[in-house]
Amino acid sequence: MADPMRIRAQAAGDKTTVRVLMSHEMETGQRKDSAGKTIPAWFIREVSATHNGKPVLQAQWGPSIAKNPFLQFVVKGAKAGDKIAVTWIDNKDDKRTDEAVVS
Amino acid sequence: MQKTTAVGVAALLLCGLAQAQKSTAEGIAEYRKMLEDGNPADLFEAQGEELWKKKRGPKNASLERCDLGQGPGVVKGAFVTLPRYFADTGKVQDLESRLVSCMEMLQGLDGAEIAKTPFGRGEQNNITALATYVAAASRGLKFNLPQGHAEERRSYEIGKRAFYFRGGSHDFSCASCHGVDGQRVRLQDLPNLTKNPGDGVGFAAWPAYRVSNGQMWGMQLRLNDCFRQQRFPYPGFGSEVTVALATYMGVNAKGAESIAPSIKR
Amino acid sequence: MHTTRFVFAASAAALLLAGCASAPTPAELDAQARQMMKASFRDQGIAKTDRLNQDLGQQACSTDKPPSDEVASQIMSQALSAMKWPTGGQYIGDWREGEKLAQSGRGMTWSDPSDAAKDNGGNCYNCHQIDKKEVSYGTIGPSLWNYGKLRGVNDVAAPVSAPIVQYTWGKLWNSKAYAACSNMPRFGHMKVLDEQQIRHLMALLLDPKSPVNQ
Amino acid sequence: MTTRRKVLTQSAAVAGLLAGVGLLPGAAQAAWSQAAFEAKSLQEAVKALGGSAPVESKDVTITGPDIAENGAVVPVGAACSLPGVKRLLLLVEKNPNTLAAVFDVSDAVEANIGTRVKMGQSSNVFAVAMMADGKVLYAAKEIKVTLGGCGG
Repeated sequence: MADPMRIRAQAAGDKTTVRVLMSHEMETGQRKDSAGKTIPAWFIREVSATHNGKPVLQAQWGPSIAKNPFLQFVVKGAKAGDKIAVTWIDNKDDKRTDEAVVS
Repeated sequence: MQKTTAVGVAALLLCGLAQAQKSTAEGIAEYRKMLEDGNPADLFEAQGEELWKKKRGPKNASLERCDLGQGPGVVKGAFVTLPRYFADTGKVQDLESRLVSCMEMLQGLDGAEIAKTPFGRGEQNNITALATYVAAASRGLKFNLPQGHAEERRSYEIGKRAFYFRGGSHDFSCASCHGVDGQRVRLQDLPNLTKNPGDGVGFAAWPAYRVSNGQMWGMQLRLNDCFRQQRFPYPGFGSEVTVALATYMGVNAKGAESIAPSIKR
Repeated sequence: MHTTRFVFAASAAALLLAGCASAPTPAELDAQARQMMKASFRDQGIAKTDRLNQDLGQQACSTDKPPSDEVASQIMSQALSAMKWPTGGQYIGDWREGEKLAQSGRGMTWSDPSDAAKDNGGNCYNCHQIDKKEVSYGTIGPSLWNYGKLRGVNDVAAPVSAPIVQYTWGKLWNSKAYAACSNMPRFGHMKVLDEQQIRHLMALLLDPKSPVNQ
Repeated sequence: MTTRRKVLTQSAAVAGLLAGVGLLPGAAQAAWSQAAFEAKSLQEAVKALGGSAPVESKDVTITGPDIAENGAVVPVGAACSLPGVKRLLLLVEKNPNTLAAVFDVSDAVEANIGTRVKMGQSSNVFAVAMMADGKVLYAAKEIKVTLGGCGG
């Protein structure tokens, strides 16, 4: 089971900046191990975010997003106490959803 | 006469270089600044906190009674006073070797087995996460290692000797790179570890998330990889040389503010 | 446990030696530190514990103070007499190969596959500026930009160039011939690089066609 | 005691259920655009995503350092000051596959996204905005990747 994300959502005025750290290898499929065998690709392909359950952002990623990915975006109209949820799905169909409360 | 000309040319060259160098240094500083917000070390800190509170091992106990030198269960402030002498083990211990002792004493886990485990595997991953959690609880505090016990003073003295010990195919010691101010390897600044190198520098910056390989490194792995690049043989996990070096650097860093866990190249 | 016992034995010995004083003497600490170095390391890959057996220079340069003048000159003269000058008087190789070696920081660690010179780099940019085009260089050693040009080398084969050519070879082969506690590795003497590789580095520094001398 | 992870685990399980019955917005949408992620250039990638030929524009910004100490993690951002942005893309010209990420921006978020990419070598990095009116705008920035550390 994948490790939890760290989500920080901070409101300033009518905008909320969301910063997400995800725990993931983001293996490109182009590297070789010490025995010369190709390490299979393993990376987050889809990311989505909701604000109080309403979808606000949808992303597709390739393997060139850095290991333990970081994502920052700004939600309009979110206020303290609102809920921001983020979901990722990788190419092995492993998935993870975490939620943070806007502060 | 000829000498003067050569110096003149050198001075001219240096001016040009200083300019080029400044922009590279500025670029790197900008890069590092951009990475500060959103340090993946946070992920390991969260894992460590959970491990600290989780009942594990043959004794099905958490580490919440672990004494890191500030009394059982006290995490805040412990990091900036380690390594120190512990009466229950009769040894000076650094954070990571102390965590192993707690896992042995409280949880009944096999410390020798953990010490033998390669970095990045099994319980070693847990030690790194725990060390990240413990370090984070002292963020912003100043280093102040105790030197009251004879063993603590002895650890400092033999640590200093290890720091200057030259050997291997390249004649390197720790001091080859970390003995004076203001030098770098490639573009990396090398802190002078024979004194307090400043807030959040050197000993006050590890555990750190390594950008280059996406790994979280504690001081044990930091020292291990220093010895690798020194072309030395392999230092045992928690071996006396690693603890003594940590004592030497930690005492020297007195007054430096801890920023651990940090993010590094 | 082994270490605990050792600590106990050491402090007991200290007690015996110093009568009733509690603090060990500097000489005792030296001995304890040596014992610690022995006990703390193990073989891994090509990096064996015999790398901790210090020769005269390594031992004498292992404190925060320089060795006595006498010891320093002994180290330098030993290094000079063990110097191996290039076979057939051939000092200069290909600067392009030299640049590759200068860039490579590989070799002799426990994660390297072998300790053969062919698997090793020179680590030069780690400590020196060399070709100005490489912005990522270290500052532990002096800048080597225009190394040959600044020293007036227009023709490496000319007799007038001989002293600087020989000095540079000597510095690369065994730096301790000129400075007892130099931070620079003894590339030839310690078999980190072979003769041909050192010729390439010589070319990088001295060949008037090398980018270093433009 | 309920740890944070337990809560998170439960929410993940709930999300899994929701996704299973097609109730989770987003998760079941838009399949991954394989052709775009296999593209070798900016033009190819945009084309694979159904966009017109990209035009350089001052209204698009690409943020990032001039020089990256390590190519494994390079912070980059894409933003567009014009209204009507549907998609933001981030691309690294000299990576084996150029496209790094596609963000579908709704009206509820700003057209301003930051993430971190891997770069195999010094390269141009592109931010692309695909607009509601079919225009495709982009900005480019060169990021130098240095070799660091002892290299051993």
